[in-house]
Amino acid sequence: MIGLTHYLVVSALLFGIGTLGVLVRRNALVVFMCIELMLNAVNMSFIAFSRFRGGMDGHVVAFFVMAVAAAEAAVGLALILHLFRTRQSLNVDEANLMRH
Amino acid sequence: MNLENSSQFPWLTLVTLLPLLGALLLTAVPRVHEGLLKGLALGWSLIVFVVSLPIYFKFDPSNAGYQLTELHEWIPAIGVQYALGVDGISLWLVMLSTFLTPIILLGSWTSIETRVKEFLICFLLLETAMLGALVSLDLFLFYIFWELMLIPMYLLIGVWGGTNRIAATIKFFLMTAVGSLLMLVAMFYIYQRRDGAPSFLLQDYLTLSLTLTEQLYLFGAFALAFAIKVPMVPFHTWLPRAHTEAPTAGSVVLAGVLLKMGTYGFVRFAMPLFPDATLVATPYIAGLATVGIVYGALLALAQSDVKKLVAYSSVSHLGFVMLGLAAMSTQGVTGAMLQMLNHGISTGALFLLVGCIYERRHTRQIADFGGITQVMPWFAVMFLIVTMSSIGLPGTNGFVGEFLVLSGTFLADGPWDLRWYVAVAATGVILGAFYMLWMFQRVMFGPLKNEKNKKLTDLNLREWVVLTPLIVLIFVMGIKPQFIIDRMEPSIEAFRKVATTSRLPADDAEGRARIAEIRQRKTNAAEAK
Amino acid sequence: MNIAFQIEDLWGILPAIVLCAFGGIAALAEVFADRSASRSFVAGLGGFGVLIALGVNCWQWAGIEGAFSVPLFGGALVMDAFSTFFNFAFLAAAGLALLLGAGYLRQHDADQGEYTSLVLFGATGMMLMAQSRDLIVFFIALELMSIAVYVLTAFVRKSRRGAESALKYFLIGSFASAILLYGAALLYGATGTTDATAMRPILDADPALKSSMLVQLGMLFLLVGLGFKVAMAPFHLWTPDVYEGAPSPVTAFMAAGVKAAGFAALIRIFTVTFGYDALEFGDSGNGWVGVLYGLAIVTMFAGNLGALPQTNIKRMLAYSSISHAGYLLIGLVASAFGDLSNASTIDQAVGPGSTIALYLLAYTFSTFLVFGGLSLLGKDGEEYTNLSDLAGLGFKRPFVGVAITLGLLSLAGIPPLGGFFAKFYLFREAMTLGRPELTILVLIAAVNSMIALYYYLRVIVFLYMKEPTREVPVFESRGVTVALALSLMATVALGVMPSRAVDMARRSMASLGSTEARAAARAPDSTQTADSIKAAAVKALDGAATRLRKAAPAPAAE
Amino acid sequence: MEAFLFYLFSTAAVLSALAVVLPPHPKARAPIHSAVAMVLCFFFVAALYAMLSAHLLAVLQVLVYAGAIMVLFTFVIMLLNLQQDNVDKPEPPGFFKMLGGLMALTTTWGLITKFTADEFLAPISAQLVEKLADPLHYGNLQDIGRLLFSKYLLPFELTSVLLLTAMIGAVIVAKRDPKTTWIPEAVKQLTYRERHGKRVEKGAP
Repeated sequence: MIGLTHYLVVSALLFGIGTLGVLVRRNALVVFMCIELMLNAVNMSFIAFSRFRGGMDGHVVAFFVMAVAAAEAAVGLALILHLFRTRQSLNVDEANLMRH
Repeated sequence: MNLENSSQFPWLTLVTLLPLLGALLLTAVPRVHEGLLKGLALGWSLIVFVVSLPIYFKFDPSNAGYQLTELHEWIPAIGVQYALGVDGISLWLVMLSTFLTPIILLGSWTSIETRVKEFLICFLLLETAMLGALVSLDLFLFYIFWELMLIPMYLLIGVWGGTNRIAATIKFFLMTAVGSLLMLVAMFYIYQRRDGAPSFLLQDYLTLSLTLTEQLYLFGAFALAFAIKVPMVPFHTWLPRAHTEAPTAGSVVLAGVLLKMGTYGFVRFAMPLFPDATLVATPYIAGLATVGIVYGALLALAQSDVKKLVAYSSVSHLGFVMLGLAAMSTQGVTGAMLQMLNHGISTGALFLLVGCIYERRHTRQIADFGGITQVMPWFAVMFLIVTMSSIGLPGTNGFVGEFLVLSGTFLADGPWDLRWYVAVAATGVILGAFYMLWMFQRVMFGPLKNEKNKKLTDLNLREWVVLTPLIVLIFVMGIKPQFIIDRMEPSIEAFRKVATTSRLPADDAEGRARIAEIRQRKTNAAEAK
Repeated sequence: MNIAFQIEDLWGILPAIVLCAFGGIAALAEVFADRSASRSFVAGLGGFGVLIALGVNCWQWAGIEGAFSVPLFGGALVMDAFSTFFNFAFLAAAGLALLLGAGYLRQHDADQGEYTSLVLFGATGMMLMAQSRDLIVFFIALELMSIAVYVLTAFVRKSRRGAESALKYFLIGSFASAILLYGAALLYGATGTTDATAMRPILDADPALKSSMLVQLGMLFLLVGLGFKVAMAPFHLWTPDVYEGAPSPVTAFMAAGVKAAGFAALIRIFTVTFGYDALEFGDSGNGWVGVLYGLAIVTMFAGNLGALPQTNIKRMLAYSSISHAGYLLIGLVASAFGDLSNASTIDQAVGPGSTIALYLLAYTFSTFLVFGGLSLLGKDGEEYTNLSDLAGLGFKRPFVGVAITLGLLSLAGIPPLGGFFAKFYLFREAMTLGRPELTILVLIAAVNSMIALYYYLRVIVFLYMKEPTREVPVFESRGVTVALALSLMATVALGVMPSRAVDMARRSMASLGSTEARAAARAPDSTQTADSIKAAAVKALDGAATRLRKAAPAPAAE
Repeated sequence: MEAFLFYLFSTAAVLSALAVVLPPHPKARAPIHSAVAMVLCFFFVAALYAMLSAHLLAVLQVLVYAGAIMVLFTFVIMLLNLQQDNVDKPEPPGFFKMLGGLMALTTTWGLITKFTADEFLAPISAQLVEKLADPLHYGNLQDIGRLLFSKYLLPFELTSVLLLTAMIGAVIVAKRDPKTTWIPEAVKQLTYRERHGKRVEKGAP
């Protein structure tokens, strides 16, 4: 029988893979995709909790998260476009006008 | 002592805030009118001095408590109050500050050539801060003024100073601020240990009973802040650098008033707040003071720069003040108080004189001078008088202070025997005479070798006006110091009473045993005789 | 199923609504207004909006003078003295950012209208963050604020650094949001609700649940997510780059507003929702105070030591902002020794909690003083913020020099400025509890203040004591002058006459755990509570007219 | 059957997620490969949503995420004409990269061990339901819509403000400043070809 734990583990895996991507990849677009992956993992746990608790609040939350993700995507991609125009590279580490 | 708002005219607030008002006034004057700016600042500081005179006249010499007090709620939520007042100890320092300010302004009339407006504003701000720190009776208020003193002084050295001014001013600021932050934490600690309605009033803490361990830590925090300011060896390293880099005005105010804040802090706060810790720490304070006296004198001996020499002599002189305070005898403390005033006047005058010659020659190296008496006879006379005062020749103010400190410490009937310290400190007096006279001889006498020195002109009218009041005071205080001592004495007695009465809590057996053991020494010594 | 939307409830978020509306109007005005005239017109419009919102906020403050709170929208939001107090900080930040922006954008050749509307939208998000109790509303408000600030960071299109730092900020910010949401998901799983206040009774009723890994992980993720937002070490690495790259007015808005909003949320969620016992040391609690304690120390040192070698002022101020987050955490740790919603320990919690509010207010004005001055240096997308660029500025532009100096001294905690009093008050409240742990923490903070003095002073050295090495364009702007004058007055006033601000801060904290809020939280669905909410809302909002302040019980703080 | 589908979809989702982050082949490191893997992942996640009876969200996942958001991504990738050599040069992982990877892996491992521990869900086990009481009315548009417009009306309205802000922001940031900004290579080529009326060899200016 597939229970809540199974879904939570999948969600944790997706979340972890997303975190991994954010921390190791350097291409801004890919990093951003990984963040979307993390949001999906969050949605998955919301929906799973919702399903096994019998309520539907989690669904609404997931809906809002999608809306927020869309808003983030619009701004984020615009920023990526903007950066590429000024510098022609998306490597986050190459963004080196500022010293550490 | 019950503090209340004596319902008369708020003289202290007026005197404290007048310079600030003057500074605001100056901001409105365009910077091109330099003469107007200088005149205005000088006039204003004279007004402040005149306004401060009523404090002296209204002061009741027989009253040991705070006078002309003002008390207002300020931040009731945490018990901060606006409490001002003077007693016999702070009265003289207030007078000294208001007296020195116009003299300094006139003294640096020509030496400040750039950014005159900012200089004057800084200076008046500094005066407000100094006066505020001297008259505030609330720990919070005191801390505010205490820290506020740093900023104008920091700018005075950093903007108008010599070549290495930035390193010197940062060192000055950091060392003093570091000390005071620890003091702040200590203030919170006693605040938190006190029962009853929240209050930062100083007098509410003069009955606070703390265990010896607590007292020692807290005294350490307070003493560190003040010892850096005094400065006591080994916290003195900022002073010579600050003095050498500061403009004349900065040096004079530093030596004249700011350093007194350290010793004043000991008298007003550190010692009365933690009497038992003071008792335990007495040999250490006296020891550091003695080391300071001798070490400062020895270093002064080795200096080739006149100003640096005077700076190290300050370390030495303030050692006497601390020694007198450590003795805790009436004579010793009186001497220390007098020595504070003397040092303010004579060292201030010395720095002014050094400034005079620096303005003419743009050097302060002893080796560059020699035979100055031949071209500047009056200058030499003035210099001699001030040198004598600094050495402590009888008839000048320096003598009274040093003598009282040494004799008071020697004859002190406290539990600690400080006679050996006096013996060592006395060598400081001899060394002092030696380095001052040697310097005087090298600068003033001998052949007039250097071509540039031949064209030097003697004191001009402005310099006469600046120096004369100081010279007069040197003699007045040397010959007839009684009018000062009279006003001090009741407050000094009150201070001694508070600072020598043990306030350990009943359950601090360990601390009580330690104090008892120390007190026992005296009886033991008496019996041995 | 209750309809949680009542028209009366809108009164409770009126300041946010006003700002939001003016944000929209400003965006429209930019489109329709005449191109040349639009700039000053739109900025003025935004300023007008902030003033109206400020007026509304004052009116609400007068109405809720008693220490109680009004739940709105079925408890998803709340209006209490706490949120109203923070609204003052947000409105100040927004207004000052608009004032600074006017001249800055002209100098850097950027549009005015969108700037205005983004600042207003961002401030709307901040206000709603401080008001929200439902984690979802909180999240959306957070995103509203964040997205506005991301865009503002990249607002000057000629600036390459702006583009870079905006993208960095965006990626880190979204990452943090995702982490925060994961925490919310776990807490939702544990309690079946996203309303943080409704979680409290559920958790209180079941200690096993409260100490379960599910809840603990949820709290951890929430803390980490918020830690990124308020630049808490070790989640602070993005701060210097972003602060340096963003336009100075935006950096100030970010440093002041975002940090205040983050801390408001931290206080509301971490202390009231989970209760102070969740934060308490030792066996009774879950050791979160220990974590915050450690974070406070790490954050202070990371900020102050990081600032020491910086040669760019904005980077330096970024590190300084990190260190201030550390000081603020002391307030949070200290307030954990009491419980705001427990009558017997509320006094212990109100004092330390109120230090955070006061500190943030003082920090807002000091920050704007410094960044306001800095924003004058630059042209066409290039900012001149190296230390050496400031050389001689103190005499070239005396007022700007004084403003920057006083701002820095206030940040350094030198009396008699607001920053000093805030720090003094913070240390005082922490020490007054008489706990040795807190004494140690305060000592560490004092040591940190000493370190900080050094790098603040260095800027003043350049302002007044060095000669300029290269020509730096410094423009004149009336807006900046006004902003600096206002911040200056506020900074000095907070230092010299802080009494009223202290009272307000204490009242705002006292309102966090007030009775009405708890009654509503216990039974959010009952009609009886709905009526009482309505009644309370009307009562509170009528306050100004009906002189409620006389009838209401005396504020707990006094 | 349920278990089989779950394992199928979840394995596929996790594998495709891995493909986003760590492409199976070094040549597949261009963002477009990640994007494709991402779309796949979203589909599998949508399937899992459907298994959780979240029908509306399953549809939205495909429509909004896979449909809109990922199309936006792809569009940007195409617009920027990102070549593989332009980004993510294969280089030995640096210290911070390895540290970050390690942190992510430990976090994941920690989460999974916690989640699979028996006592993890114990405190809420009483509230968990295995079978839905009213499966027909669970997760459909009508009920979610009702929730949205009653209990969650305020966040719903707020979301509209959020989207408005994002829209204004995106317009502002993406607006082209003709003097200073760079024109994509593809556009340049287009104008060149138009101007000269002839085919441009690959690699020609």
